[in-house]
Amino acid sequence: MDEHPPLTIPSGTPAEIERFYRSLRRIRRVEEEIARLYPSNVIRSPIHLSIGQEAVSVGVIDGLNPDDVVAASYRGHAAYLAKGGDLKAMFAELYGRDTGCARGRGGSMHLIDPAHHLLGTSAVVGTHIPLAAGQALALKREGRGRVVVVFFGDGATEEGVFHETLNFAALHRLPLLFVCENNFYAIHSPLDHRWATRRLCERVATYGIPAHQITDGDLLRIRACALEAVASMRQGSGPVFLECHTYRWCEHVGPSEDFEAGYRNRTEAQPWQETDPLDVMGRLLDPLTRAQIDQEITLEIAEAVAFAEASSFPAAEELLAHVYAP
Amino acid sequence: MDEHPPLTIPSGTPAEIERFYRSLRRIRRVEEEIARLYPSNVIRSPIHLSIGQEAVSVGVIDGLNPDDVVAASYRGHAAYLAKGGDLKAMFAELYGRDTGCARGRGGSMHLIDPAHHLLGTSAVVGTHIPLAAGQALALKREGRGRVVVVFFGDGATEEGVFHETLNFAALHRLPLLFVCENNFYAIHSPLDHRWATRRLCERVATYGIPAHQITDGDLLRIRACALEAVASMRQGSGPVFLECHTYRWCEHVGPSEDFEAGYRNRTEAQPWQETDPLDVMGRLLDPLTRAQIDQEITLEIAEAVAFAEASSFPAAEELLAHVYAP
Amino acid sequence: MSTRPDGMSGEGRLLRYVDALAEAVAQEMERDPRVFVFGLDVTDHKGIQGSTLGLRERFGPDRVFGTPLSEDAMTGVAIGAAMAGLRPVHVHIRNDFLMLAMNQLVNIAAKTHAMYGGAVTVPMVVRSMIGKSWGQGAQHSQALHALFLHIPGLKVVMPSNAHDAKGALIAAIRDDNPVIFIEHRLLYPTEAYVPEAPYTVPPGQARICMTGDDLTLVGISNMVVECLRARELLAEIGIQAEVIDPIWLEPLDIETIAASARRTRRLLVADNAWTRCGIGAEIIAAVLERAGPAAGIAVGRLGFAATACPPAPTLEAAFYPNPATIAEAAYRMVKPDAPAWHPDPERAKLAYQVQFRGPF
Amino acid sequence: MSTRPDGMSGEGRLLRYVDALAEAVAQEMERDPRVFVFGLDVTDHKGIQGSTLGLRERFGPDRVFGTPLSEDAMTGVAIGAAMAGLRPVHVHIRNDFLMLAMNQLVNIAAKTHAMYGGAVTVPMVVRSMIGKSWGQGAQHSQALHALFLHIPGLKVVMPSNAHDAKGALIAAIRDDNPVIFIEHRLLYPTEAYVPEAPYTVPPGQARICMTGDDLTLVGISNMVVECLRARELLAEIGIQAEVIDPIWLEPLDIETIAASARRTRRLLVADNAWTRCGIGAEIIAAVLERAGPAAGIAVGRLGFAATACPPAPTLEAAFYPNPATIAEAAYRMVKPDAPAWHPDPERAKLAYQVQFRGPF
Ligand SMILES: Cc1ncc(C[n+]2csc(CCOP(=O)(O)OP(=O)(O)O)c2C)c(N)n1
Ligand SMILES: Cc1ncc(C[n+]2csc(CCOP(=O)(O)OP(=O)(O)O)c2C)c(N)n1
Ligand SMILES: [Mg+2]
Ligand SMILES: [Mg+2]
Repeated sequence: MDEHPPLTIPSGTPAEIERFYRSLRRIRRVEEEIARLYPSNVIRSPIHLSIGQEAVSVGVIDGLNPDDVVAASYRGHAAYLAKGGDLKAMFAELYGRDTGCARGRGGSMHLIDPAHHLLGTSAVVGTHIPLAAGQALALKREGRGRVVVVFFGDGATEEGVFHETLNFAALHRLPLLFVCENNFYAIHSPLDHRWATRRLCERVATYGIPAHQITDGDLLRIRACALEAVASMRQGSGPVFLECHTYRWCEHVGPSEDFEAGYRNRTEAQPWQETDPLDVMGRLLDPLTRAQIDQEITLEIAEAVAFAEASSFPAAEELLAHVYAP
Repeated sequence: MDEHPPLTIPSGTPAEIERFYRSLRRIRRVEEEIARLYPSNVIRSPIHLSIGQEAVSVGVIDGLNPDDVVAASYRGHAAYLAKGGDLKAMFAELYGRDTGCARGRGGSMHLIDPAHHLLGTSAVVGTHIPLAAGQALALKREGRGRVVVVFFGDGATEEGVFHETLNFAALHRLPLLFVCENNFYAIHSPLDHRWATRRLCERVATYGIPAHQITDGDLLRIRACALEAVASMRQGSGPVFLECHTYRWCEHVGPSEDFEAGYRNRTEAQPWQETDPLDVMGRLLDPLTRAQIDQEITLEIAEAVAFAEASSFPAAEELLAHVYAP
Repeated sequence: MSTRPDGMSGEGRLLRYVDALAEAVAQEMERDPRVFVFGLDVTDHKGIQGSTLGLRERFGPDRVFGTPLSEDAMTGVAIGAAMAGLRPVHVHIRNDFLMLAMNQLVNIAAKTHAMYGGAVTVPMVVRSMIGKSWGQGAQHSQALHALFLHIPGLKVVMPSNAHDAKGALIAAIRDDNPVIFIEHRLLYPTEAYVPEAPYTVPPGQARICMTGDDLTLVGISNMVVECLRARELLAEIGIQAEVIDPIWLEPLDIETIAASARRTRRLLVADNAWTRCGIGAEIIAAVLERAGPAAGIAVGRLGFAATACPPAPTLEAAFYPNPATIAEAAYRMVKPDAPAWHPDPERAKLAYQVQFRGPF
Repeated sequence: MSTRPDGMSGEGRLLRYVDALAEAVAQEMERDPRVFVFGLDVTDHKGIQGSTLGLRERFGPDRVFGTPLSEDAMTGVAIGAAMAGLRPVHVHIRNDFLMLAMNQLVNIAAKTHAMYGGAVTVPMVVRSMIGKSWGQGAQHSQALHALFLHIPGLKVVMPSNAHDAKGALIAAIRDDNPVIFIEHRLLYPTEAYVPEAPYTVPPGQARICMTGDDLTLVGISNMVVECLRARELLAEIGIQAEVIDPIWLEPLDIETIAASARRTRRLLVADNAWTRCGIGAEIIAAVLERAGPAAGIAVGRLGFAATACPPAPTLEAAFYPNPATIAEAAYRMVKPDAPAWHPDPERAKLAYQVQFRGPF
């Protein structure tokens, strides 16, 4: 893995800091709650936690308008929540309930919230990248300056469809922001077993797509970069690419840590954990505000879990509903 | 289309010139014969002629050993012949005869000659590129310094599988020479309708693959470049990439010209036709040698056509042969 | 519209299949600005054998455009655009190339509506051509509808004539689900009466093309035409075949087929595809599950020989079912104990087969 | 080897399915240096649920290696290596991901031997896992063998027990054709007697697992186990089912199935897949084509509900066939006029279903 460069001191306004903290904390706490509940087997779906990676979603999405569109993968809880996705509907979905955002037919890997312009997340790596381009094509046609952001992992860039989409997006100057969350692993396979070189940004730039690499996980840097990209995309500049280094703290799938598994080392995580944007932001808040936010989040999560628990499972007779639209 | 740069004067030895001329002329004449025969409907297969593009195959393959492997596409007559593929078996295949190189089960788009290390050609664009990488993997394992060359068009580089293969080949340092025959069109669609930029070589280089662009169609330059690449590949340097600009004189599929169709202009062809390597080489030969070569080729083709005509069609009872290997 | 026994109105002009396709798309594009057409080669001077000619001039490059050679991503783009409210018609000149799009079609398009609990729809049409006897060999001659039929969430339609081509394409474009629309190249020049005004040939309704009491012949796509010719051959020796065109294979009007088979007690399906796990197997199993053994229905399937399509003409001729082999198989089912009968193969040929020689 | 009624030798040690897979590959790699194993995740500490663990240490990184996420190209690499004389075993943790490899499998692997007139062979094995009740939803739960069965040139095998897993995998590796080898995840911990020395369970031979006169039950993959449990439930009410495991679906031993169905006059196929154009349809059609209506065979199919697999447990339970639904369907076929019968659903559960809760 690359050396972890020193984090720049955030320079956001107090209101921004509070917003970022709230969003980061909410995502972290939701996933911690999922992890806590998981062993009890109430959640009937494999979970891919974003813990440690939240700042990418929060930083990028903060630069969007509510009616911009976000597409993400199975590791999509952070993007879903950062974009304003309904928390109750998310928990209910994890619980497989009829009130879930996909009515119990999706699970953790298939979250969706059309009201908040969240394209459904997908479990087959890379598949949502061209879908995002299709969305961007529609928004370009619409001509109201709306943009699409698509989040995907380092592994997804190995799929041919990623390259096909880059070319198409550049050719049509689509308002599409590609965000690669490079956490250096695909399941347990390290980057250097999969990438011939690390010159991804350089490669993307050959399509005429501006490509930026952010290696320090700095939320404000990510946000600034995304803001600038989105502004130019709204003017019709065409796609932009962001590679954000980040780090996954938990196992690939499931609720636990797995540093003991041997494929990676805890020391690798340390610099990321020491500069955790959630901590950084938290320390910049006054303790009272912080405590209040924390409490609100705790409450919201408890309500969402209660909502999920109180919701009923879809009726077995409804099994064949929604196969075909009427 | 790019400006056509002036052709450098060939500096090959007389023996080389003779060899190149013979190979170019043989391919040209074979395809002209195919074109001549085509309207009579004896050839039961769509044909994609290489006329105008022969120098790429001839130049690259001249740098190979007989036991090196060549993979090509449906536009593969030139590569097949340059590599030493059996001409009789080729004509018989075009005629759908049992003596064809694929026993009448392939057609023009599926030529093969295992004895001359020609991988079967394929009609689905790009599909043979990873196959060539599989071959190269086997040769690398074998460890005798053999290499694989894969020819493909500009259109093939738009398929995801091309990018996946580049990465894999670079990662495993496969002895694989990628040769893109960039003739500026995919069927009737010009490059700029399909490529966001023309920075293909730059893109390939980001995989750590040396990438060279040859824009003038100069056979000797192509050959020199291939020779150097192959030499380093034999030492284990890993893959090399060549983009050779070239021009297709006939229609995409079929025996005729199609400048009147409107999608391209005859003036575009002119510089290529004026610097046709076949002409260039021919002019460097003494007329007697040249006439003798021409005559030998005429004879060989006549024999091959006669062979095809005299061969019988596969028996209908053999329809289900070869579905599964025993 | 007046009704004829075959369910076609008999109104309108004589129109070729290819022109009916073009007309359907143009009318829908006129009606609904969300409809757009894209795919390799749709804007060149050949215009997918003429079926997309003129669209770009009429509707502009934003709504009619070619693409790079990137079937996988382009299918994803179609799905994404459909989810965003547009109505893409994605065109492929060969059905074979859809194998590059299988991941998007099977794992995304087919599942999106169900897997998000109905929250979104994917109103897209995937047009592709199949063929016969082109000498094109193994990779340019397949008809892979069975693969799509296996996957819930996709609809599949294979019209056999110009009338249905127009009506089914309009129905497909208006459908809120992904529709795999498969066109047989040899049908392109065939003519039928086609009403000028838009109309639909809706999903799930088979057509009884010709009635008969001795045997039920189900034809898929061009095999309807070949079955009709087989029926003529059979009629000459006193056998009356009922010919059914399912038109839509999903949703499939199995009741119409089952009712016919119950009556004739013989069911033969002629498909322009391999038979193993094909639509013929499906129709036979579905009919017999419904009818039970007491109905005493004899069954048979015809389709491609179980090998890659060979260009050698001797092999190619044996590869495909044709009116003669269909008639022979039908004869064997009706008269299992009679000596074999072989119709004159020359007379069995269809006009379109005799004429066709390219272009490719 | 002594023979038992179910055709297994009963010799060897009790071995888990997963270990039988690993042993088969290791023995073949030992025997034949051309064999190599690759695919995503084959070398990590989980080793495809244990089925590839230890191989890299034993045979080295040249013969056992992970790959980038590039299913399309990696499949082409396998084919190319096979054409060059190696014998790749390409491993996928999910059958669903093979949709990205369809072009290479359908348009190249399946056709190469035929389309080059026998000039080359493609001796490769594509291993992939299928599952049941994982809560994994639409894109991680499919069993798509029907798609491969439709394409001539591919062989398909789905062993239901450890004995066959080893023998069929060895047969697949030694086969000179592309073999799609599909393993049910829930079978991984199940044990059977497995001989230590290498042996093959060759293509085209079905096994009659249990005999019976009232009905022929054909199970695919894990459905064999569920059929055997259903057989026990049926036996309790006096119905004797014959249970057949085809093991290889292509080549398929249709004669064994047809002979059984002729005798029992009832044929029920339970598949772990969608039924439309599936192996159940194929078996039914093939048996009835052979047997004719005079044989009076009643037929039925069970499989996935025709929708994307839902994670909600209420829906998921209804999505899959299980011993109770199999037994009920069999009962209806044997006693069509009797009142409905429902076995106790708790008793119908299989041990492996009760226990399984992940990991994923
Ligand atoms: C096409 C496909 N291949 C393989 C898998 C199995 N798989 C699931 S997640 C994953 C790793 C993806 O890595 P990356 O894109 O870096 O995302 P991350 O999980 O690190 O966020 C793999 C290989 C899959 N889901 N889809
Ligand atoms: C996967 C696939 N898509 C589309 C086609 C139809 N097609 C045949 S040749 C061709 C153009 C290929 O262009 P290029 O790679 O530049 O090769 P060229 O024909 O110019 O030599 C296309 C689109 C195909 N055969 N395969
Ligand atoms: Mg990653
Ligand atoms: Mg080209």
